[in-house]
Amino acid sequence: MSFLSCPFPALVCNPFGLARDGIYGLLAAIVPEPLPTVALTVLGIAMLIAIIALTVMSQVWVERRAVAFLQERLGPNRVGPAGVLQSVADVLKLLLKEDLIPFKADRATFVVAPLVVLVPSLSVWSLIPWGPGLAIADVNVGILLVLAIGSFTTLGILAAGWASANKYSLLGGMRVAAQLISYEVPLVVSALVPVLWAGTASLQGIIESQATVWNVFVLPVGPIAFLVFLIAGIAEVNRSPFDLPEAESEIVAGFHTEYSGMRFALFFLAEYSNSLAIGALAAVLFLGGWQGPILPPYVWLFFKAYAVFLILVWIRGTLPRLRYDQLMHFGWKVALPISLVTLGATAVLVSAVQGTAA
Amino acid sequence: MVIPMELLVAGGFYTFAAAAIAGAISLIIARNVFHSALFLTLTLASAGGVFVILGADFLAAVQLLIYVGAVMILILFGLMLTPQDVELPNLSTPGQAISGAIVAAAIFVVSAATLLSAQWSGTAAEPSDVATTEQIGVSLFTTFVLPFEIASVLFLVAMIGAIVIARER
Amino acid sequence: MPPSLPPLYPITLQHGLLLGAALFSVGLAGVLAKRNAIVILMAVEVMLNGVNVTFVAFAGYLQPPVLTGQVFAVFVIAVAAAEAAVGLAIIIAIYRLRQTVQVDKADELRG
Amino acid sequence: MSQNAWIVAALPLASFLLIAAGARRSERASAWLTIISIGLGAGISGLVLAEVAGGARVQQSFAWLPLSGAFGLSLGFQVDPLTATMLVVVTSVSLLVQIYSLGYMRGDAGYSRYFAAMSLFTFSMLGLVLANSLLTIYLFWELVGLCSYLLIGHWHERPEAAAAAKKAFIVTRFGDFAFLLGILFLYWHAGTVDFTGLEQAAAAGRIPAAALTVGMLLVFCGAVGKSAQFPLHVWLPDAMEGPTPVSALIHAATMVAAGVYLMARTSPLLEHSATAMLVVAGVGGFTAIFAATMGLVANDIKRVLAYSTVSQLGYMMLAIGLGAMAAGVFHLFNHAFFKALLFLCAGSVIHLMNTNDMFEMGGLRRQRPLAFWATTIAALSLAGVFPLSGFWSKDEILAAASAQPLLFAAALVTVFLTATYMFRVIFLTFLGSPRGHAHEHPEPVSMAIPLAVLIVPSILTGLLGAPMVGNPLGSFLEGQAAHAEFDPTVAALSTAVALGGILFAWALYGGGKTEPAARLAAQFRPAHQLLVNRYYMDHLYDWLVRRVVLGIGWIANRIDLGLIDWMVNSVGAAAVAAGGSLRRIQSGQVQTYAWAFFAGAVTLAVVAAWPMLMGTR
Repeated sequence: MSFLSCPFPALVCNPFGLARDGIYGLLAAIVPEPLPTVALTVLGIAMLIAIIALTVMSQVWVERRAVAFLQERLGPNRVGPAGVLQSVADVLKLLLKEDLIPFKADRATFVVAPLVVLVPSLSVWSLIPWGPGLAIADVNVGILLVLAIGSFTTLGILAAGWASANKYSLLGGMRVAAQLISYEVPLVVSALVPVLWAGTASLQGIIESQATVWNVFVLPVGPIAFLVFLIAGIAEVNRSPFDLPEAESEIVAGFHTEYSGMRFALFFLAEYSNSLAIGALAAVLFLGGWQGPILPPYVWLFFKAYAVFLILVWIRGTLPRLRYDQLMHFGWKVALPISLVTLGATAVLVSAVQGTAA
Repeated sequence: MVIPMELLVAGGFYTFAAAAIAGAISLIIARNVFHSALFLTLTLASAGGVFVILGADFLAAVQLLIYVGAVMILILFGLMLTPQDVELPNLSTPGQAISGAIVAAAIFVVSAATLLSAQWSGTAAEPSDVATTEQIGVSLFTTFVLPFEIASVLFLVAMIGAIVIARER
Repeated sequence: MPPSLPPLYPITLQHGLLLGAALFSVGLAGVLAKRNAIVILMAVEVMLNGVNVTFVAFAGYLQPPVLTGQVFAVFVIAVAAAEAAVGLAIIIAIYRLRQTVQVDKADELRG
Repeated sequence: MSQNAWIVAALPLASFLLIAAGARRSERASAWLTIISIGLGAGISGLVLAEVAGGARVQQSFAWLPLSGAFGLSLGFQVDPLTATMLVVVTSVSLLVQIYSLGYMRGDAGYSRYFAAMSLFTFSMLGLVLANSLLTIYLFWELVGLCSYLLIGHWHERPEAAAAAKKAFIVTRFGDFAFLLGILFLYWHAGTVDFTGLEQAAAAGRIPAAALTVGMLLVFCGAVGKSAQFPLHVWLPDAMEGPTPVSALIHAATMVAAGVYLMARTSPLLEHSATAMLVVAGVGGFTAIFAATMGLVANDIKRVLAYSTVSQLGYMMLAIGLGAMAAGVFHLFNHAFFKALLFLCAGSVIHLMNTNDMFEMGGLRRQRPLAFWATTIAALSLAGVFPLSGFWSKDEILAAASAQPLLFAAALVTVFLTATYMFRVIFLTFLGSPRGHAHEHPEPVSMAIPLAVLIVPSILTGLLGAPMVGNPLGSFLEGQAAHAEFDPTVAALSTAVALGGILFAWALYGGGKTEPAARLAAQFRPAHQLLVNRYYMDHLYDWLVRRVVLGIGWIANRIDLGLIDWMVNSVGAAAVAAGGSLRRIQSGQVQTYAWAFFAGAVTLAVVAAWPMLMGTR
C-alpha cells in the first residue's frame, strides 16, 4: 500500500478511509447489514457530489483567470480577492434566473435532458478510485463501465437539442452526436492500451500495475496512446479546439441555446465535471492514478486530474477552433488509425513480454 | 433482523425487469418517435442492469457501450434525417395492431408455459460470479474463432452496404 | 409437469428466461403493430435484447459454468449493431425515394 | 542465427511497411531502406549458410488457426541446405539489382513505389524459400505473383505494360489453380502439408502411388506457370515490358526460379513417381529447345534473354525430372548470377540507346566496354564454355541426361542454339558499326558496380560443383557425398557444340553485318515465320478463347435460351397462373407476412408442446 509512505498522521493521509470505518462501526452497532453499507454508499455519493460541485466552481474561476492571463487580459477580479468569489456569484445568478421552457418545446424531454447529461457525468466519479480500496464501486470491468456511462452524455445532448424545437439547437445536437461517436472509438481503443498492459480492466488493477513505471512512460506505445487519449478526451468533452457543438458564431451556442437558469447550470456543471473526469481517467490510465510519494493518495489523484484539466485550459487558450470537416477527418483518418496501430503494437509487446507468441 | 442478500438481488432484478418491460411497452405506445427512442434507451440500460445481476458484468458494459453509445445514436440520427409526419396514426390499422398483439401474447404464453414446466437440470441456485472478460476473450479466439471471423466479415459487408445504400447519388 | 410460477426470490434461471420471453413478446408486438419503420427497427432491438437476456441467464445459471451464452450474446450485440446500420441506411434510402418512413406505404410488391 | 532465419524475410517486409507508412515521401529514404534491409538480409543469409554447412538444421512452426479437432493450420519455416543456398542467391542477386536500380530508375515518377514493390517482392521470395509446408509456400507463391504483377506493370500508363502485367498474372493463375488443387489433393491423402510429413508419408507408402503421381503433376502445373514452362511460357517474354532491373531480378534470377525451387523442394516426393518424373523431364527438355529456337529470331534484346531464361529453366526442370536435383539447383545457382548480369548489361545499353531493338544498336563496345566484357563473359558462361560457371552445371545436367538419348539430344541441340543466339546478341549489339543513335550520358556508378561484382560469380561459382574439388555444393544439397557426374566425353562434346554455335553466329552476324542472316531467313521463310510468330502460341491461345470458348458459350447460350429458358418460363407461367388466384393474399405489407410467420410458429409450438403442457409426458 503506497499511502503508508505518507509521513503525516493517519487523519491527513487517509481521512476518507478513517471516516468510512468510523461511520460504518457506528451504524453497524445500531442497524443490521446491509443497511450500513448502503447508507455509507449513499453518504459517499453525496459527499462526492458536493466535492465535485465545489471543484467545478474552482475550475470555472481558474479557467477564466488562466485564459485571461494567456490573452493578456485581467479576467474576473471584482468579487472577492482576485475574483475567487466570481463563480459563487455566477451560481447565485443562474439559480435566481427565470426558468424558461420554449412554447413549442417537448416539455418532458426538455426537462429530462439536462439530467440525462448530468447524472452519468457524476456517476462516473463513483468508479474512480481515490486510494487503495477507496472507491465507491470497484468493478472488474471498471474502465469499460466508465466509458459506457460516459456515452449517455451524447444521448442527453441529442435529446436537449431535439426537445428545444429550434433548428440551431437540433444542428448543434447532431454535431455533438457525430463528434462524440467519432471520437469515442479512438478514446476507447487508446484506453485499452493500459488495459492490455495491466491484464485487467479494473481501475484499481490498472493503477497497481503502474507501481514501478507510469503507463505514459512505457515506450514506445505509452506516450502515443496518452496523446490520442488526451485529444479524443478533449473532443469528448467538447472543449476547444473541438468545441464546434457550441460554436457561437455558427449555430448560436448549439444545443443549449434555449436553456436558461438552473437547467443551463446543470449542463455547465456536467461539462466541467466531465473535463475533470477526463483528467482523472487520464491520471488513472496513464499517470499512475493515486500513486505518488509523501502526499496522501487522494491528493495525488486530485492534483493529477487538475493538472490535466489545466492542460485543457492551456490548449483552449492557445488553439483556434477546427472546421467541422477537419474534425471528422482527424478523428477517423488520423486518431483512429494511430490508436489501432498502438493497440496492435501493445498486443505484440505484451505477448512478447509474456513469451506466448511462439 | 438481517436483510438477506438474496432479497436485495431480487429487488434489483425486479426493478430492472420492470423498467425494461415498462420501457418496451411505452416504446410501442408512445405517439412520438423520439420518445420511443428514449424509452428504448431505458429498456436497453435496464437490460444491462439485469445482465449485472445475472453475473455478466462485461456484457453489461458492452451493452451500454454499444447500444447506448452507438446504436441509439444511430437510430436518433436516422430519426432526424427523416422528418416525421405526426398526422398519421402511429399504429397500423386496428385489425393489424390487435391481431399482432394477440400473436405476441400467444408467443409469450407458449414460451412462458414451456419454460415454467420444463425440468431444468444442471443449473445452479445462484449465478456464477467469476471474472468472465478474459474467458470470453479466450473462447472468442479459440472455440468460436470461425463465428468471430464471420462476424467480422459481416461487419465489413454491413459497413460497405450501409455506405452504398445511404449515399446520396 | 404443469407450469408453475417460480418463487418470488431468490432469483433463478426461470426469472431470467421469463424476462427474456416478455421482452421478446413486447418487441414482437411492436414489430407487428407499429407503422413507422424506425420504431419497428427499435422493436426489433428489443426482441434481440430479449434473446440476449435468455442467453445471459443460461450462461449465468448453468452448472458447471459455460460461457457460450455470453459469447453468443456478444455476437448478437455485434449483429444487432450491423443490422441497425444497414436498416437505417435502407430507411433513409426509402425516405429519399418516397418522402415517408411508414411501412404500409411501401407496398410495391402487392399482388 | 539459423534459429532466427525468419529475420532475413522480415527485414524487407519491414522496409516495405516503412516505405508504405511514410518513407515513400522521400525517394532517397525508400531506396536506401530497401538496399540496407536486403544488405543486412544478405549478411545474415551468409551466416545462416555457414551454420547450415556446419550441420545446423531448423524446423519451426506455430499454430496459426488452431481449429477444433485435429484440423488446424500452422505457419512455420525451415532451414536446410537447399533453403540456405537459395537465401544467399536471392538476397545477393536482389541486393545487386537494387543497387543497380538506384541509377537505372533515377527520375522515374514511381521511384518509391518501385522500391516498395521490390521490398515486398524480396520478402515474398524469401518467405517462399523459408516455407516449411506447401500451404505456407502457396501463401508466398501468390504474393510473388502479386508483386510480379505490380512490377511488370510498373509503367502502368503504357498499355503494353499493363497488358503484360495482366497476362503474367492471368497465365500464372492457371498453374496456381492446379497447384492449389494439388495441395488439397496431397492433404486429402497424406493428412498434412508439411514437407517432412509428406516425405515421411510418401516414404512409408501411405500415399497411393497413383495419388502421388496426380498430386505431384498438379504441383508441377504450378511450377509450369511460375517458371514459364511450355505451354504456359507465353507470359515471360511479354513481361519484359517491366523495368530492366525487374526483369533481371524477377524474370531471370529469382521469381521464375520459384517453380524450380518448388520442384527441388518436393523432389523427395517426386522420386516416388516415375511417371511424374518423366513428365517433368519431358516438359523441361522440350521447353529448353522450344524456347531456344524462338530466341534465335527475336530482335528485342530483352526478349532474347527472356527466351533464354525459359530455355534454361527447362534445363533445370529436366535435371530435376531426371532425379538430379542437385544439378538442377546448381544450374539455378549459376544461372541466377550470369542471367542477372546479362539483364543488367542489357539494361545498360537500353539506358544508353532508349530502344530495345538490337538492329538499332551496334558498335556499342566503345561506349560501354564494361557491359561488353560482362556480356561476353556471361554469354560464354551461359553457353557452357570451359571453365566458366555455366559449363559445370550444364555438363552435370547433360551427364545426367546421357542415359536418355532423346532428352540428351534435345539438351545438346539447345546448347548449340544457346551459343548461337547469345552471340547473335553480342555481335549485333556491341560489334560492327553503330546503326542507332546514342543519347550519350555517363553511366551512374551505382549501375557499374553491380556489373563488375556479378562478373566474379559468373566465372567462379562453377567451381562449387566442379569434380576436381569434389562437388561440394552437390554434397551439401544431397546431404551425402555426391559423386560428381562428370563425363569427359560429354564435356568435350558440349563445349565443341557450343563453339560450333558461336561460329555459326559469327557466320551469320559476325562483325555486325546482317545480310547473311537475312538471306538465310528468306531461304527458310516458313520456318523463320514460324519462329518469329513464336510458334503461333499466342495466336493459338487467342483462337482458343475466341473460337472454342466463345463457341462453346454460344452453343450453351442457344441451349440456355431455347431449352432451359423454355422450361423455366413454363414453370414460371404455371406459377403465374397459380399465383393469379393467390395474389390477393399478397398485400405487400411486410408486417402481415411477419404476423403470419409468427402465428404459424405459435401454432407449431403449441402442437409440439401440447403433451408436455397437459402434463401427460
